[in-house]
Amino acid sequence: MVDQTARESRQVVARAVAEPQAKGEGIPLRIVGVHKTFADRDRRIPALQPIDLEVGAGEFVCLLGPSGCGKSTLLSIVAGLEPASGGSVWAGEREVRGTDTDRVLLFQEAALFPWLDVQHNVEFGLRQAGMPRAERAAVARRFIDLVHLGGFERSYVHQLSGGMRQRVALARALAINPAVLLMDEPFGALDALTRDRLQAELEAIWAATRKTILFVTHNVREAVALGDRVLVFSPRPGRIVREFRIRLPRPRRLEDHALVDQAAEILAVLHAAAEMEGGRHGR
Amino acid sequence: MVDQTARESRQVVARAVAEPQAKGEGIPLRIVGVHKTFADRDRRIPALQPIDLEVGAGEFVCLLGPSGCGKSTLLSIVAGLEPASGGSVWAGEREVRGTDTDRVLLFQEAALFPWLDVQHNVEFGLRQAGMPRAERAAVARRFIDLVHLGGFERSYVHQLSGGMRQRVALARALAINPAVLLMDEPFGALDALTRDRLQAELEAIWAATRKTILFVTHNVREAVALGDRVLVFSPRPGRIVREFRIRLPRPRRLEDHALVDQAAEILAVLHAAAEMEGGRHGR
Amino acid sequence: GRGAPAAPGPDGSITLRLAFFPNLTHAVALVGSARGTFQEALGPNVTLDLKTFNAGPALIEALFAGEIDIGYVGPNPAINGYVRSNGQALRIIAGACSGGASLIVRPDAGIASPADLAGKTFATPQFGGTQDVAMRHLLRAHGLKTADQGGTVTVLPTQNPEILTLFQQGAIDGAWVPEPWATRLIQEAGGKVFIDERSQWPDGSFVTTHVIVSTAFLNARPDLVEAFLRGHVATVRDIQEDPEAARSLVNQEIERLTSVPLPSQVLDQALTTLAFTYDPLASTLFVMAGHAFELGFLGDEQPDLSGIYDLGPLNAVLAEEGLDPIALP
Amino acid sequence: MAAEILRNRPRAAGPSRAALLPWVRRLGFYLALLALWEGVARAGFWPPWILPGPLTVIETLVEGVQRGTFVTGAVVSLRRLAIGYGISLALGLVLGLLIGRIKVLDETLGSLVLGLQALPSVCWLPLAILWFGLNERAIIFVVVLGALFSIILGVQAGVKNTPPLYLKAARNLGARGPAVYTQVVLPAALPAILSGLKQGWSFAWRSLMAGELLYFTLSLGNLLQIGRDLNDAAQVMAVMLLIVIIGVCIDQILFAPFERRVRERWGLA
Amino acid sequence: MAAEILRNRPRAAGPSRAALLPWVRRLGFYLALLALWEGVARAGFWPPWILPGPLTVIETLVEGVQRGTFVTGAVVSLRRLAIGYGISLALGLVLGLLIGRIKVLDETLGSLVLGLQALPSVCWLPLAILWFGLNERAIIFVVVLGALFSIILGVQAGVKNTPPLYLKAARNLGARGPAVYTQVVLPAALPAILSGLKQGWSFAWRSLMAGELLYFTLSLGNLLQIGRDLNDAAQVMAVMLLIVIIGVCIDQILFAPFERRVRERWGLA
Ligand SMILES: Nc1ncnc2c1ncn2[C@@H]1O[C@H](COP(=O)(O)OP(=O)(O)OP(=O)(O)O)[C@@H](O)[C@H]1O
Ligand SMILES: Nc1ncnc2c1ncn2[C@@H]1O[C@H](COP(=O)(O)OP(=O)(O)OP(=O)(O)O)[C@@H](O)[C@H]1O
Ligand SMILES: [Mg+2]
Ligand SMILES: [Mg+2]
Repeated sequence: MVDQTARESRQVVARAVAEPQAKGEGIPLRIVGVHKTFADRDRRIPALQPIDLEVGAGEFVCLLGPSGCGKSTLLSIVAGLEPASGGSVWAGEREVRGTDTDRVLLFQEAALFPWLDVQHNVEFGLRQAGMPRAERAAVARRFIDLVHLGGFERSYVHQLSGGMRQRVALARALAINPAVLLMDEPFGALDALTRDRLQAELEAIWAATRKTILFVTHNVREAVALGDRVLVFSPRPGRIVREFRIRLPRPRRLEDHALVDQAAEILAVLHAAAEMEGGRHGR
Repeated sequence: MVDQTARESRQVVARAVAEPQAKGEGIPLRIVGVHKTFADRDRRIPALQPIDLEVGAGEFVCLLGPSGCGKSTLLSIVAGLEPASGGSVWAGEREVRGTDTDRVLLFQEAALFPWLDVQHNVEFGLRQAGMPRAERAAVARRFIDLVHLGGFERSYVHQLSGGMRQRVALARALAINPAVLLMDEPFGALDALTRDRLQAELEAIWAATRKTILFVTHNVREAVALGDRVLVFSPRPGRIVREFRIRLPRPRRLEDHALVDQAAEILAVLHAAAEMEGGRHGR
Repeated sequence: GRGAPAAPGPDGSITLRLAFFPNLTHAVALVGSARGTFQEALGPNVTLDLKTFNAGPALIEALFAGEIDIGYVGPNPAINGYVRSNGQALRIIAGACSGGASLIVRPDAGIASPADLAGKTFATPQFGGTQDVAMRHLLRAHGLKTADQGGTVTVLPTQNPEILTLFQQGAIDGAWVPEPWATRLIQEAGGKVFIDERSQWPDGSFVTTHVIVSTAFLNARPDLVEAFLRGHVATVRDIQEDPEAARSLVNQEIERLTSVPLPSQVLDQALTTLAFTYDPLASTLFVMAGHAFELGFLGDEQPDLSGIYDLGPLNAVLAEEGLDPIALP
Repeated sequence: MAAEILRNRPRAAGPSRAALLPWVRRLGFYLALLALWEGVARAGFWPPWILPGPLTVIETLVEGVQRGTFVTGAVVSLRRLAIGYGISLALGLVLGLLIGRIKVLDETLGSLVLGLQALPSVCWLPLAILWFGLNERAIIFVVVLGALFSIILGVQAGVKNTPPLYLKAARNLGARGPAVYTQVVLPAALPAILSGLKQGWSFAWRSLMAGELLYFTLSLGNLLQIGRDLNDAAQVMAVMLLIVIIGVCIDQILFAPFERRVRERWGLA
Repeated sequence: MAAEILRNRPRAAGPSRAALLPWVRRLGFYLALLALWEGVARAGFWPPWILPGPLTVIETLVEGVQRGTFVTGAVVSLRRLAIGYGISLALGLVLGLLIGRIKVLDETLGSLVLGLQALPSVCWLPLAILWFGLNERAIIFVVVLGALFSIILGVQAGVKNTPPLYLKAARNLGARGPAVYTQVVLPAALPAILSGLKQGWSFAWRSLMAGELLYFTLSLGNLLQIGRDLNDAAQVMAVMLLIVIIGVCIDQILFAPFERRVRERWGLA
């Protein structure tokens, strides 16, 4: 059934990414000694220990880690939205000094604009890029269809369910077709079926455009199903404790035994890391 | 490992619910022909088809359904936060006409108060109930520890990660010890380990107090692991298409073959329902 | 053309900006402009631009800013304008009105003689204004002290409309006010005249309104100033000759400008206390300034007002008309 | 899926009963207020020349309207108000945005705003004459200075209170330069800004009443002043009534529907 | 876990360099403004009696302070302002909350607010005398009526713009009656309300200046009026300067830190 879904959706994708897209093709990411400590009036909260990471152009890397370990923080830093406390991030040839539409972050909390309806939320990035009105309306519609929200173009954010908001955010980020997608639990609020379908769409888009993708999830099997590599983080302050290269052939099926076993192994590492760190800090 | 975690956490729970708690024990829920249509200036969006549902006192019922099918809407109606377009809800002997602390909704979007720190967010409900300052501080601390957020009592909402916010909301709802817990994807933003632990805590609390729980989730195995019954909703406008009584013995293990099989069966129904409805509406 | 008189236009035309208030004591300005006497005197090349104001300080302000050439104004603002600008901004060139201020008391306040003023409360329209000074001078002359000096009499500078309300309410025992307020206190609040200010001055005349000119304009176009004064003197004489015609014209103008006419009984009564004259009554101005200074209103040094008058143009006009010239004291 | 979103909800022909109800309540309220006022006035605690009843006041108002003075005055005043408010709006939005977003401006200019806003409008009269002379522009200048700081304050506060998430999202999606202001900061702050605009509107009115005393022309400010000068309570109150009526109308016509629409979009209703 | 949240961040002894920088900028800005003013004044476009330079004005201010009149006047005025503003604050918060939350009140009372707020303060003078006579209370009444509607408007807007989710959450957690207002509506609207309070503060000042003309006592309003009556530009500007200085100080001492704290908590900074 999943396969069927995947096939179906690949057609939608084919339409969605049909135009020739010079940009949108992946670029390599290099993260060198990036660490982060939040400071307020009277305390310092270390969120990330120094992270070193190289992501190849067109690579799909999944991040796993306990709640509050700094995954979102890392994505924000790579997106150029949050300054690191130290270290540097390189996207392609250039050092990251701020945001750029070649790197787009899909926020954990949808972050839709409440003053715009679904259609205009999705169009927002296209409008910034200077795309003509008619064209961006068409592109937006394609991506709204892609996330199964046809018919809700005129709805405002407060009229959508949690999962629908997440899908609008997904459409908004995909529409601008960036070289690097930084996705923070993009499917967290979706039911299994929609999730499967959108995973398939994402894989198809990725296969077609070879984007570089950093993908945060709490679903270990999702990570294994999608990623070329899976990185496991320690509890806060996060650091990369293990790295798994997933060599399973694509398309992957969530029910595959090899995939389930791989997921189980990673889960064990995740648990072990958490226990260890928990112990270290006296829990 | 899960068992070990569950055992550990049961101790925390034992402390958390040690006080004699006259209230907090489950009451039955009766939902009779509840339906909902949202109307704005120029359209009507049917969100729920008439729902009939009886939930026994102390029963743990999980709701599964596609994104946007009306699960949150139903919970809101049961909580008394949103009026139904028709039908009635009965909690215990009384008809639901508004909110009451015997029914507490755990919102899909945390809904923490940004002007209060974690400690005071968790204390909020207790304060409304007139609990003395010292006592409520103690209760709040217990529940903050329960969700593994010790040390973050003085943090404000914007200083927390997505998963941490969800856990604060959980602590806040559990602290007031209601008879009915209406939980809307409470563990959606949590990593596997934390999720396992909190599932165990929740089961322990439920076992100790026999609360009535309505639990929305997109994780089919979670539903099977926790529920006495699992209800499957059709796509919007939602109706209950199938009902599964889960007779697996407790404590249940997510890796149990019986559980996995049961989950697979439910998933299939979920997919079938979605496909069918999708077809019906011309998708 | 700010800060300087308007320059002549290409066709040699020039604008004279004349300011006054739409009220009784400015009757000369109202009549002179309404009848066209001013325009006639100035000739066809001069456009007369009329500006109406509510209060003297605002008029002086506009004159300072170079927006006014000639204005009708009371003695206090004129003195202030002169002193503030170190004698540079303006000159008084003629008189316009005399009289028209009284101390009105409530009949039940038991005020029969100046000694009865002790322990009472009186209102005046403006702290340090003409009536305020007169009130305080009166008290001082009778050995009474105000509350702020440790005495028993309260002098309460308040705005005219409030004075009427307070008087009606019985919250004050009396008020030293100009016309038409004095008349309204009598007619609408049952007050009676305790002192008509005319009684305080020799000949019963004291300056209420006079004509000022901005020094810059006077220096630039003395001819126009003289021409204007020709119209002014003619208007004063018209009013003196036919007060009845002037009376209705004045009220008509007030109604035209403010949309509300004065009630005729107020008008009639008020006019009996006023006199219109081109004599600036210079000596009374100096006496007033002296009183104000004694009461501490004009600063630490006695201001030098010796140059405030320039009666050259007026006397030239009077000579033309065969009238007696006016000398400064 | 789209098919179910029914767009054929029957629209009542003409305003529905439910939509009329607020107006009925409002009318009742205003009538009750007038009755109360008439009652107090008739009770005779105060003589009628001090506290005229609403009938007298309305009569004066009607008379004034018939004679045309109130109409002319209102038209003149509203014209000045519209121009002055329009200018403050444009300036205030720009300055408010800049001060709200640029730290150095906030620390310097921004720190002055509350001080300047406290100055009564009469303070600006001398400057107005100096810079513009005795004319419309001077009065409008006073109106602008009366409302400007208030609008700046409102916009600035709205901008500062905007959740930073929206800005991050916008930057992330490629918004740069002026687009950030017009397409994100402004609409995000709009609900809050609207209240600042209403405050500015009131300041504009009050400043206009002061500014119109600069010199004498037929206008509401001068009608009010004449009423005061003549101690004509009925005229004063008639002008007050007119101002209140205009205020209520502007609120109902201009601000309220706009606010309602914004709130509906945001789901704040 | 808690152990890592280090609380021992070294606190600089005394204000740090970074904390001083805004003050340096501010000082520089004000000095530049004064220099500009002095430059314009000296350039001689206008005679000094209409546009005195800052040196003259400051001299007047210092003299006034030395003679004590400015100090006494400021104290008297600030006292009235504090009382009047305090009363409007209390009333405005309550009324604003109620109007913001209760539909019927909004439709009736609420619809009047913008109309009443537009009325200049002088309109209230007759009523003030009628009700209170010539005394402090009358002046304070004028201040209250000047600021009240503005505060109501601010609070009401803040309340209406509060995301309904917070209210739902509060009701859901058992908040009832006044607790909903004091513990949820008010704090949730606080960032927006603060800007309304600042607007109210300015209205209070301006109304005070009008109210103090009710009768003569030594006060800033009368010092300003005397300055105007005497065409003493230096005195007028000295009083204006004093008002601006007080305004800036109040903003920096009262409002700014409060706002900063609120924004910090909410993560708006
Ligand atoms: N603005 C902030 N101020 C202070 N601390 C912060 C701030 N933002 C994040 N943190 C802290 O940094 C840590 C990492 O947060 P982050 O959001 O990156 O976690 P995460 O890995 O994304 O967690 P989750 O899976 O729950 O989303 C958390 O412990 C949080 O408390
Ligand atoms: N305030 C509203 N106005 C209009 N439509 C609404 C409103 N709230 C919800 N809806 C619609 O009702 C439907 C059901 O929403 P609901 O939030 O109950 O879905 P859900 O089952 O919880 O979905 P999810 O799993 O994505 O959270 C959605 O299609 C949504 O568009
Ligand atoms: Mg996160
Ligand atoms: Mg939901």
